[in-house]
Amino acid sequence: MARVVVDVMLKPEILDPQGQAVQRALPRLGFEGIADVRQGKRFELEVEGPVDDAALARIHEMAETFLANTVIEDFTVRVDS
Amino acid sequence: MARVVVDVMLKPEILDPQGQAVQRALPRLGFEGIADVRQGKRFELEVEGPVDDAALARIHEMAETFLANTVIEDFTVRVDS
Amino acid sequence: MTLDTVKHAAETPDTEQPWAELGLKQDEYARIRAILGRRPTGAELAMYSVMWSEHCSYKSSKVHLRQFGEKAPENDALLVGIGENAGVVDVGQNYAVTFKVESHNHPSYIEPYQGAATGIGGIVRDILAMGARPVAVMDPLRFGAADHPDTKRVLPGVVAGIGGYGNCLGLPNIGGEVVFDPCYQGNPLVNALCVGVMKHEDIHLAKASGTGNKVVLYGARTGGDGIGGVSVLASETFDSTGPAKRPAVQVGDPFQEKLLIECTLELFRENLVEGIQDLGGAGLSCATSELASAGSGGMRVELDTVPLRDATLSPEEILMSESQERMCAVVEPGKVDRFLEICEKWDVIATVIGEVTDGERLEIFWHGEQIVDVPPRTVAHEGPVYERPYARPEWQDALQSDDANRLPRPETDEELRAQVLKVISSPNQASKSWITGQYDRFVQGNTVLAQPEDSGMIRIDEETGLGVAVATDGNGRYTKLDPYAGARLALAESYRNVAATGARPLAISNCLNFGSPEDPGVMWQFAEATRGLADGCLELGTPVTGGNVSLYNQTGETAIHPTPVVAVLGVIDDVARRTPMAFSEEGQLLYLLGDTKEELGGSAWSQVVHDHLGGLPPAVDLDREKLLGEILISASRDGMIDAAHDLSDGGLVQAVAESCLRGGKGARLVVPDGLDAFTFLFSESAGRAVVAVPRSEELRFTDMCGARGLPATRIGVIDGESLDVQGHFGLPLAEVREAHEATIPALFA
Amino acid sequence: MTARVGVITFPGTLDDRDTQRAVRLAGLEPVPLWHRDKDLKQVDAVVLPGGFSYGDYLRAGAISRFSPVMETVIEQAKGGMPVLGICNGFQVLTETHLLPGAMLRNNHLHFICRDQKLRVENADTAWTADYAAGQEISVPLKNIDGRYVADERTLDELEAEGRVAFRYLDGNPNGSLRDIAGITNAAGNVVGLMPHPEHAVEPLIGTGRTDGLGFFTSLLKKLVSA
Ligand SMILES: Nc1ncnc2c1ncn2[C@@H]1O[C@H](COP(=O)(O)OP(=O)(O)O)[C@@H](O)[C@H]1O
Ligand SMILES: [Mg+2]
Repeated sequence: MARVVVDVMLKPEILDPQGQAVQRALPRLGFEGIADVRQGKRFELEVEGPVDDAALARIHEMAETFLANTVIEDFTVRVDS
Repeated sequence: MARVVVDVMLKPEILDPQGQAVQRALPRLGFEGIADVRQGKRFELEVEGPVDDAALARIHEMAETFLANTVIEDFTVRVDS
Repeated sequence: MTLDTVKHAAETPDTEQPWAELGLKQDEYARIRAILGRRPTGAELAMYSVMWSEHCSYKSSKVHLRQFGEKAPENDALLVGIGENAGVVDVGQNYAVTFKVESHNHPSYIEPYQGAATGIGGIVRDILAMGARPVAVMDPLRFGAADHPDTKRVLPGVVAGIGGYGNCLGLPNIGGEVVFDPCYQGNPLVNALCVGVMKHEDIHLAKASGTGNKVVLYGARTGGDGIGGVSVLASETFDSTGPAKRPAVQVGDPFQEKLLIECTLELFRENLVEGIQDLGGAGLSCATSELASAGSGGMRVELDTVPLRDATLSPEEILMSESQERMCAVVEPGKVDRFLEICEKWDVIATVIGEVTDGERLEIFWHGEQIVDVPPRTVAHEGPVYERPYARPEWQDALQSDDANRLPRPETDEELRAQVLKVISSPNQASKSWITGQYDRFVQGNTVLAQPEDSGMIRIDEETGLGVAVATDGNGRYTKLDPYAGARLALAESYRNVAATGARPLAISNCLNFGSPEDPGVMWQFAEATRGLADGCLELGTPVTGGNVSLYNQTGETAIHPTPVVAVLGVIDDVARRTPMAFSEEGQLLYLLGDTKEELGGSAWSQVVHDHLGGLPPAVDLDREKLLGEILISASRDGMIDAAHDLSDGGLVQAVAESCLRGGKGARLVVPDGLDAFTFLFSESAGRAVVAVPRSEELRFTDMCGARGLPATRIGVIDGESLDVQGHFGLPLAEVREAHEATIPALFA
Repeated sequence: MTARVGVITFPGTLDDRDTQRAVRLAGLEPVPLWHRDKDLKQVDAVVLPGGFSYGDYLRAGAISRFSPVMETVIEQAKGGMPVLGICNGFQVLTETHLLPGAMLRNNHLHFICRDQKLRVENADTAWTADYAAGQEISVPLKNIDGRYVADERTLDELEAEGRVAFRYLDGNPNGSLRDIAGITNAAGNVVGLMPHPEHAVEPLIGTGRTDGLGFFTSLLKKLVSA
């Protein structure tokens, strides 16, 4: 079965408290040199049947209407290799 | 600045109710043919300086000790192209 | 492009400005020009436009809200009245309590989770700004039809948002409302209430005084949140290549807010704060102009010192940003170091952004150049005031003559029984525990009562047991039938709920949710409701201490039901004397207090069984409410009753069912002489409560009611495992529970 | 001399003041501890209270685990000092690996707040000696990340060694494996659980039960008799 990955991240202009909390903690843990951290979601979908353009278009629609909240989030869809 | 992505997913044997909730909802929304959904986290790190082996090793350590809890989660580190 | 400085504005009087896009009317723009004696700069225009918006200036509602002051009852308990972030009430033992309701309706429709979450965040900062520790929240909610697909999107998101934010702040959620009606389909109402406690000497006000005192901004960095229309302005006056997209939705960070609370309370404890204001709607524009306006001098702000999350923000956008979790304090110069130290302790970013001047102007600079020079009062407190035309809608008469008392009633006991089950299982009457179970009601360890009790009750002093109780109520159906009476019914119900738990009602806050003020019919509803509420508060002797107005809740031409939500705060000297609602002791006698008439207009029964809204709402007699309240309070204090539950929508059968379920005990009811079973069970006459009286107290209790002239009718006894109406039907408690508790999870889980 | 019990405040801790009250009601002396201080002020025991430290933003307890105070707590816990982690505190203890396993989002994905029935499975720990093994108690439960998980081997080991300290009764509220509500380390000095004993210490308040007081009186007995 093929795997399609949908990554959902907050839009750049939206506050990301989770990423900020991680970033602020890093120096205390001894990790320097990370200028910014953003935290998002990763969905791994196991797709039955061929992952052709039609299937990807459907997953794109699914991401747009359901997996991501496009008021505040962006997403990308890609086939996992 | 270079971006490194750390993906953190629950280990396969751990129940993932979030992924399951998504999967269960899909047919109701008219999306068929998705056999399984897993939901995890994606971290985007903006790295100052060069992303060489040393930097990646540090990030790997950061993922192992901090970004992921390896009792329940697996992770991957990769440079975003 | 060049910065639009004050100097530049004076030199270029004919520059076109986007006042209309910013929501200003032509005469308002002209007035700004007249005030300034020149055209406003972009930054000034931005400030005036948000501060003169309906939301911030109350321009349509102000003329009506004045009554709350004019008709305010004599009341020694009021320490701070309308006009501050929230009113403050003396509850004795040197404690003061502040509480307020606000709306976050529209944002919660766009993005339910974040809209509701930031609604909690905003009201909590208002309470904090008064000097108080927030101790509880409540959430009066209204949604569209329970079975509408969009309600499945909105309700779970709103509930998760309120829980997500409030739980993370450590504030117990002690009550609220959940009402469904198709009229709220495109305009859900998400109102949020917060209660805070302080000592008298800790009261803080939003004003900037003392020349040379520093203005400190602390909390989250400023980002492009909620700027909306102001980006228009930024793109007009600035390089239009900047990032065009500014999110209209704000994302809350409850962790940051929790730090802000603890940090601010520590600043108060060390007496480091002269004046303080939270940043909510209109952000820095609001905070700086309100602080300066209420103080004695002027203020100078270096806007480029504001810590940013997004370096591309223009000065206009910084002024407008509604980034959450920020506060602004006025601090004596000698105390600034300590102030910053405490902020550092709590990982809170703090920056001196300006100072109080001896002038009378609010002056804002951007990298040394002046971009704002205004009299702050004209921005903050002297905005436009409208006397909007209002008129009783034509349909009002027809609506009122469509009498609900003429609707067909059940003809057999079988039918009566079925209708009882139908009403108590309908979404509006069903148990909301699936929702309230997502809220922490135990945190802080002072919760005496929480939902589903009649009011939430919080202990505020561990030694003496001093406590406060708060209830919120509003019935849009009643208010639609008669706005004047509807507002008074909301007040009466909330008052009754507080008294039912044994607390003495002291003060009122409210959130007035209406349609468009530009519709004369809506404006009439608003005028009538405010008049009703103001008159009612005078009659009950409970002053309005503050509140909020939310207008334009309508979709196209269709407005929501007029929905004034009324919150009543009461005090109880010792929470050990509180009266819960549960029927828990077999053999105790049930008494119905008050008169039951045939009043079904706007009732739950008429909605559930006939999908009908018409006629007149129940009559309100506030003297009677007061008397009922006195009886309930005395009975609680003197230990004469073990349970009390007020009667409201759904009538007696609803109340008895709830009290039985809460205590896990059944009841045997007898229809009193002179009433038919249907009216007895379903009428919604106001001014009533049902109480459980231990047999040993019966005489004392009935004597007291008799002596004070309150009808008290013995209607049955706590008994067994079913809800029986003698001679009519019996309902096993298990069946009642299933009917009452299964509905909401079935719809939303 | 009464025993001193440290109560740690991390940024975002919520139940610190409530825990101090519970400690006081049990006749012990509460000592506030701050996450940035390594110094434990010579306390005899430590409680990690509930809340949302660092907003629970990465994982519950993940960031707090690295705070300076925890360095000392870990050291002293290994040396036998009684440590109790409640809710978020339990999550911190699993993140530090003082206790095995991990805590995940509830299986129904919602925050849940309710009165929860438990069975005390192990009455020999520093925090449970005042209960009888098998005793049923009710204390509030309130969390969104309360699902206890560990691999089968660890679970079997916990069972075999009697280290399952508390089990949920009348319905598993969150999908925790084997209905586990709380566990102890092998020595019995480090205990973690999701439900909140500190919110069940006064009649009238909360659920009106006082079933949680035993945690603190257990500790008092242990410390005073020691
Ligand atoms: N419906 C109302 N009843 C009484 N007072 C009100 C009402 N609406 C607003 N107010 C009062 O008007 C003042 C300004 O309200 P608002 O701008 O919402 O305050 P804030 O910005 O502090 O939230 C406050 O003191 C508020 O309590
Ligand atoms: Mg305010």
